[in-house]
Amino acid sequence: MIKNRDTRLTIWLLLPVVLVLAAYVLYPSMRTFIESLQKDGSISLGNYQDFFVQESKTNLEALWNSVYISGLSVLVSAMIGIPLAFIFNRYDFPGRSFFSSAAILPIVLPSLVGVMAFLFLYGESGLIPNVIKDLFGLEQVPFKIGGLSGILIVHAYTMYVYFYMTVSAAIHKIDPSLEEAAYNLGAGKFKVFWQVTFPLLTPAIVAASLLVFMISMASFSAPFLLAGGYRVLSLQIYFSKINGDMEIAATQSVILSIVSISFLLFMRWYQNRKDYRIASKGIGSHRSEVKSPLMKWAMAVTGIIGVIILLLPHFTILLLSLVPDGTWTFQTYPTVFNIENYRLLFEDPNIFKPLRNSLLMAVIATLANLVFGVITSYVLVKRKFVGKSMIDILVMIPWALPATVIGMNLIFAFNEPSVFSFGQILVGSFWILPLAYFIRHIPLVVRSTNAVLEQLDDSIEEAARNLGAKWFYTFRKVLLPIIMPGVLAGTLLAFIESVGEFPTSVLLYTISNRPISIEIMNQLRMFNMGQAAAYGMVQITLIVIVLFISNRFFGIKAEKAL
Amino acid sequence: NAKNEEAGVSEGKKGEMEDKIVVYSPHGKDILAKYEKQFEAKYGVDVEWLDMGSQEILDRVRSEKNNPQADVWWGAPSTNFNQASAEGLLAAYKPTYSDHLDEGFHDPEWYWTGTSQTPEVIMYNSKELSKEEVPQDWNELLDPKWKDEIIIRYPLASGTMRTIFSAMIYRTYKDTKDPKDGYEWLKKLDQNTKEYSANPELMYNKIAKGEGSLSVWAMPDVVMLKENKKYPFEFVIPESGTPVLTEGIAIVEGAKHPKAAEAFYEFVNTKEAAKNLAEEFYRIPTRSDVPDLPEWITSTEIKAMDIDWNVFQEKGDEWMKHWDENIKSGDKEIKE
Amino acid sequence: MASIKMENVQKAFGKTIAVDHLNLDIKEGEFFTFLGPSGCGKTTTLRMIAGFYYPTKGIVRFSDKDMTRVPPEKRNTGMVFQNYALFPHMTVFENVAFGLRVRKIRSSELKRRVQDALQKVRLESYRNRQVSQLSGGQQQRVALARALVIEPEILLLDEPLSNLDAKLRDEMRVEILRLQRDYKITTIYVTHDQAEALSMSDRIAVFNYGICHQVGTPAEIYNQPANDFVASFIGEINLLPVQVKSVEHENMVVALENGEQQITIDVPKQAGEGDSILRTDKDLAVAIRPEAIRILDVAEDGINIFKGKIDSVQFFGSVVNVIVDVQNVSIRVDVLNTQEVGYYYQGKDVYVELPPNQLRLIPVISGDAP
Amino acid sequence: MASIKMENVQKAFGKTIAVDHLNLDIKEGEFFTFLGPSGCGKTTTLRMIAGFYYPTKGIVRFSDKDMTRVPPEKRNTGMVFQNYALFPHMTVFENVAFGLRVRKIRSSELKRRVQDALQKVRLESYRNRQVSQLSGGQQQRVALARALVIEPEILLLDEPLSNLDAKLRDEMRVEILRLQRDYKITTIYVTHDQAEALSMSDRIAVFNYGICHQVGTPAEIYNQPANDFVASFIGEINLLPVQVKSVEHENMVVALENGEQQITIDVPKQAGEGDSILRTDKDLAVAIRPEAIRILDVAEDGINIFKGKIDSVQFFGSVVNVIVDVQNVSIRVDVLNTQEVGYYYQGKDVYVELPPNQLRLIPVISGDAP
Ligand SMILES: Nc1ncnc2c1ncn2[C@@H]1O[C@H](COP(=O)(O)OP(=O)(O)OP(=O)(O)O)[C@@H](O)[C@H]1O
Ligand SMILES: Nc1ncnc2c1ncn2[C@@H]1O[C@H](COP(=O)(O)OP(=O)(O)OP(=O)(O)O)[C@@H](O)[C@H]1O
Ligand SMILES: [Mg+2]
Ligand SMILES: [Mg+2]
Repeated sequence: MIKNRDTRLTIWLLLPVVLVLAAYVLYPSMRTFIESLQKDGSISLGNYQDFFVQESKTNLEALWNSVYISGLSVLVSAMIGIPLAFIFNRYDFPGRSFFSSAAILPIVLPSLVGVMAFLFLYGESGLIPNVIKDLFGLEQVPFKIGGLSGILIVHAYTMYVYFYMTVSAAIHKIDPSLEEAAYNLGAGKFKVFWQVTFPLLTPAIVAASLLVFMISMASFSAPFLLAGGYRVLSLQIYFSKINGDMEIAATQSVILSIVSISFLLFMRWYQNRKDYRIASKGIGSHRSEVKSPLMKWAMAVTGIIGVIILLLPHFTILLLSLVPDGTWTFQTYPTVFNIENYRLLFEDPNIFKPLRNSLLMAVIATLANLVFGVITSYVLVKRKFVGKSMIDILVMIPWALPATVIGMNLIFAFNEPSVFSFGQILVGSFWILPLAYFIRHIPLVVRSTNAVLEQLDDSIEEAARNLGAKWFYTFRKVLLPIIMPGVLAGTLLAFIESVGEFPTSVLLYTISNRPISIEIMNQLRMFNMGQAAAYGMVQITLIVIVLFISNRFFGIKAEKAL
Repeated sequence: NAKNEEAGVSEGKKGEMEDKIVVYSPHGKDILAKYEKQFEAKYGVDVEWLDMGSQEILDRVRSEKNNPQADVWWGAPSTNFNQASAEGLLAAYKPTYSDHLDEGFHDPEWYWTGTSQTPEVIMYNSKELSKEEVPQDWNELLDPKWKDEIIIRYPLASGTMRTIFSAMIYRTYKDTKDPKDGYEWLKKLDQNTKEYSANPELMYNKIAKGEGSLSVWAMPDVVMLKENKKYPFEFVIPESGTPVLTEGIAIVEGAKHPKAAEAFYEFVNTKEAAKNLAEEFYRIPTRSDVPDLPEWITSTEIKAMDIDWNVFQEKGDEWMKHWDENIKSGDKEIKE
Repeated sequence: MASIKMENVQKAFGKTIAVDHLNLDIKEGEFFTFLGPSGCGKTTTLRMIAGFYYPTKGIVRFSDKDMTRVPPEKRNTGMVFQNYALFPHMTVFENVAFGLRVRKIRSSELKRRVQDALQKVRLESYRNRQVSQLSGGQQQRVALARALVIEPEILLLDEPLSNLDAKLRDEMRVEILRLQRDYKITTIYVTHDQAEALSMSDRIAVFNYGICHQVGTPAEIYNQPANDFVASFIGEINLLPVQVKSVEHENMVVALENGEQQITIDVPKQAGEGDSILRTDKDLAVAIRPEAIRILDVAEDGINIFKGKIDSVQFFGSVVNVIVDVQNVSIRVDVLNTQEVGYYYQGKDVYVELPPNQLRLIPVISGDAP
Repeated sequence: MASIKMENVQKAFGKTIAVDHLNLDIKEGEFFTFLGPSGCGKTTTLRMIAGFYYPTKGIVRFSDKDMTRVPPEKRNTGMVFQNYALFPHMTVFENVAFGLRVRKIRSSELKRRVQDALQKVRLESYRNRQVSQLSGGQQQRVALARALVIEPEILLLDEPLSNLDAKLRDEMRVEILRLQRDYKITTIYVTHDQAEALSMSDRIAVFNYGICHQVGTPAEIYNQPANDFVASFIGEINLLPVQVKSVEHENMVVALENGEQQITIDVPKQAGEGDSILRTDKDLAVAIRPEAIRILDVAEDGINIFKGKIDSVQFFGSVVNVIVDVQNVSIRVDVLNTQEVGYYYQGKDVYVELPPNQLRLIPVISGDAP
């Protein structure tokens, strides 16, 4: 007999959460794991043995490279994201609020064209190196990206945003009197930063590092396009699969997942080792006084230059989309500009189908994320039950697994009927992609909801119940309206990422649900760089419109999501 | 009489045909859209297609085995089809034009038939190199003077490149039954190679802009780039002979629209279609009865390498794996 | 209006027992206060009454109905939270109307009642403000109105004033009392501020470490503390550990632990009370309020007059606090800040008189705390 | 140790002027308190001394050295923040050692000094705890030790006790005073609690709306408030608006505004003070502390004795607060809680005596607030 109503309610709420996680996170992962144990028709650890003792050590090399790149990506992203967060949150200068929103623009860059844009920008025959070469009359291009450096730069560009967002949020939460106390004790700026501010940001930095590490481990487009020969685990998985070695692909996936999850656990342990809770008792925080006007303008100029650099890839895509195919082949700079690509694009009667598909699937997935995220987060934050940390880890797993692996998991799990798919074969159907998007963005929405819920005082809920409101009424009329802005920020981010999603899409799309990113890839495959770019521009515009509307009319800021 | 034959087929089956057909093909939007329109006009059957790389198609057909989405798989090297039929992914179908296909252009059990041939060639940037300088045969590529001039598409994901590399090994393997010499050859090529590009587009770009000046690639693509996209590319057909890939078409096992699939199968390889493909899309037909082929086909003299494709299929993965794990210098891209 | 009865209630959180052996009987319409230091179980008890916690053992009754396991939304109590817990996304009006909306009150009546409640707390003109635009005191009044408008049978207030400054507290205290009297609701008030408790309550329960030490009117609690904890928690008090020397009919004589002074105490009139305290196995102490002690410039005749030296004089506004050292025993004496205050200065020799009728012998339990 | 001088200091935030026309002269080793209601500019002033704000106008001097624009880390002041601002990622020891580390003190000496400071605040045994594992009072002592260990010339305390409960406050107050005396540091203490200010300070500055109304010793501020704001902010006081009737050599007669009672006031001995107040254009009021008023059961002979009726009796522990209605003027009287208290009950007819020497005529400025 269940002791009381509250426990019963917790169980009712927990039930769907556990079911969904078990069906769409745990079960597919287990299927992959089981697959990895198959060798020559029998169950064994042979595949793992092969992985490690293989003569040529390619797998180990790939594993090492993945970890190495991910580590470096964390470092580089942190070095960009943290200072930017400081500049935009600590100092007031003209245009600050615009720049701080612009700083999240890298997330609207479509993945494939985005990487191509980088090559056109910074590659050996890219615009920037050649402009510099021609301006200064150099013999050689001064620099170029490719291989490792290319991957790193692309990672840094797209992933610093995570540092930027988490650290910005943390900076806001730091009680300024802590820094003042340090000044008062005689510490200079430098000391105060390194000994007080920076350590206090640890939880935020840990969270961002975790994210960036896991995303880099899983990163696909960048190594795929930039380093054909540089071995990383996510590509190995892809190639093993392409080669038809499903068991090996599964083994590699499991190992990659283990590395990511270990890192996740390590980071949690590290963060819990010390106490960073700021024991502030609600003293109004105040901004430090603004210093010299010179500083102010220096900041503004840095900000402007930063934003220009951030926007260069977007401009490059725009540029590419305006250059008709076949007019920028051997030429260093493009010479012909027109809207031919757009004309070709819009002549196609099917042009809007991928757009519609992407939007529709993103909306479905994001709605599911919203509902699931709010319930899960509520249960995790506000309810007590055994096995909470298990649920917590399950929620994080979709981030710890590379998108490719998630795609594979889904294939293994749902290319035959199962109870979780209501007896349907999902692979090859429309629903598989929304499902994949949903799974991939579970952690994002749950995390951002957790953040608001944790700040919400329990007594608000109690007050409502004391006034006679039942739980559901309270939830609907009190909790939801209060947390909605924060929740929607996370949801918006999930939506944006769903619209441009590539790595799982490429494994799972079908005719009926072909999304934008696949359309772009196919244009690329047919060497229609210009049309691919034009399509990319369409995608960027779409996302920017969504961002603008949600910011302008609903006051939701995606940059506040983490 | 071929025309009548075909008309007969179409008329005879029209009534029972399903109203939809799904085609997987790497041929790209231009070709697919064109044939979609023609086929729809003729039969009133809705054509849906997905274009993706041939290797990816194989992969996908495999993962959809329990719930096939595709009816027709149009376009892929015969090795891919052999692999697929070995895994039971294809359905056998003997087309009406079977008489006009030479021996090597179809599966003995008719799991696939050839639609076009693709000779592999040495491709170069005609702005950087003159016709005289360019290596005339495979072995000349190993000359140290081409160091860092060669840019190659990363072979693992590319049927074309797999074929070329396998052929290089096969040249000695067929006699010695030992891939060692071939591996040696590839190692030398690797030393001259500047970069392995992730996708063809990148390779074209780099060669066009002169980051490198040489590559090996499929002839129809080179011609197409040169003619349609105005790239400064030319090609040389290696003197000692070159592997000629057969691209084919097949019906997927368990297809949901088998009748329409058969109609489409026939439709894209009629004489007219083959001629059109040759003229517009630079594909060399497999049918021996296509008249009035364009000049670039008739005038080019291709010396086909004699290849046992079964060996390729059997050994190919192993060779490529060896190349990937032991020959390719891992630090190639990190060097810069 | 309802009476509240708690019968042998216990509440444990895992191993910590937050409240134990609690028996309370709160009358209809009473203003009842829980007083005690931080962590003593006041909030826990209040929350058991509100229904946010269920007791581990024991029974909670409202007007003799067993409410032990009734969920909070069915108890019809009105609660004002320490941090007010106003709904930040609603206006003042909506906040107050919430409880009525839940009860599906007709719109016209709802308006009338909200209006009425806002008027009672003097916030009519703020009805359309967002709650974040109100000052602390105003927010508190909204919280009060919100709790009162549903006409609860029981009003629960959890340290509602602890966030306010002294001036505002005074005002709010008056306000709360006025409203409680107006609505005549059984009210439980939680506080750790003894002045607040003494000035507002009909009766007070003093808690420590989950145990209720004494229940009584303010004057009882203040003048007849049950033990040294209650004595020292409520107001300043001089506690002198003693040993009983002799017991006579009307008074007894005790000796300070330094053995030098002997103090005479009137035995309380209630029969037997003096005895029961002698039968306890606890240590004993003599308690006397600082304001009950007289300071004399010169020795006078009488009992319990001791010679001492002024150790320090502290000025607290209306009261001046003089610490007199009587042979190494510090005795605190409060005198009103009138003209004579200037006469007391550090080092001055004085005599203190401890009137026997103001002295009480009480058990010492401080060592017993868990 | 240093003296502090603020010369005509003003601080504006945009358009709000938080502090204006401030002149202060704080002596070496003094315990100086800023007292005032919320938002009156206390913190702002303190922060200008600490160097976190620069004054808009005026000069801040430490021992005659102009410090107006010196950055905070070069001022050698020790500050205890209202919320303590302990570094959550450091242990108690590291928190206290921080200031010494910054000063590059040798490790052995650093250890000794931290040890010493922790001993002074009685926290030696807690040195390796994380600060989040300490109670509020302990945290405050860490904050104190951290500020003291650097041997600052000036100690700044911004409402350090406002988060603690009454009991703990009392203890901490004693602690702070003891430490201040030990270290003999010029100390500025910010509070809005008047009892705290009166009991601890050598001198007090009373603020309101950015203006310093009075500077003086606790007794001066309490007994001779400069105006009605100071009078009513510090302790309870009866303020009766009056009009001056006649002025004689040693006393004057004023009339209450209801015109019925006439009150006689002793004129302060300081020459001229009585005059200056008559020359002000402000309204005037008579002020008398509740504890200075005597309640008489029967009419006695004497001046300023009025008949009234007891309106309410409130019990505050050591003090009982009796409101007497004298012809619609409420007069508050405080009496000590001794045996006689039972004599006062609501409705009883009594007489109140306002001793002329305890009455003060002060200007009324309440209407002037911005
Ligand atoms: N949910 C809980 N889980 C575990 N222990 C709890 C819980 N709530 C309270 N306690 C413990 O029970 C004891 C009593 O807590 P309670 O909140 O009732 O104290 P309080 O008297 O209200 O104190 P305060 O004046 O600080 O609010 C404390 O020791 C506290 O740590
Ligand atoms: N950084 C600031 N920007 C704008 N106005 C400010 C700032 N700091 C203080 N003020 C204003 O200056 C006035 C004085 O503030 P201050 O913090 O000094 O008050 P306080 O006396 O310390 O009050 P409290 O007791 O509430 O802490 C207030 O009206 C406040 O709103
Ligand atoms: Mg409490
Ligand atoms: Mg302040």
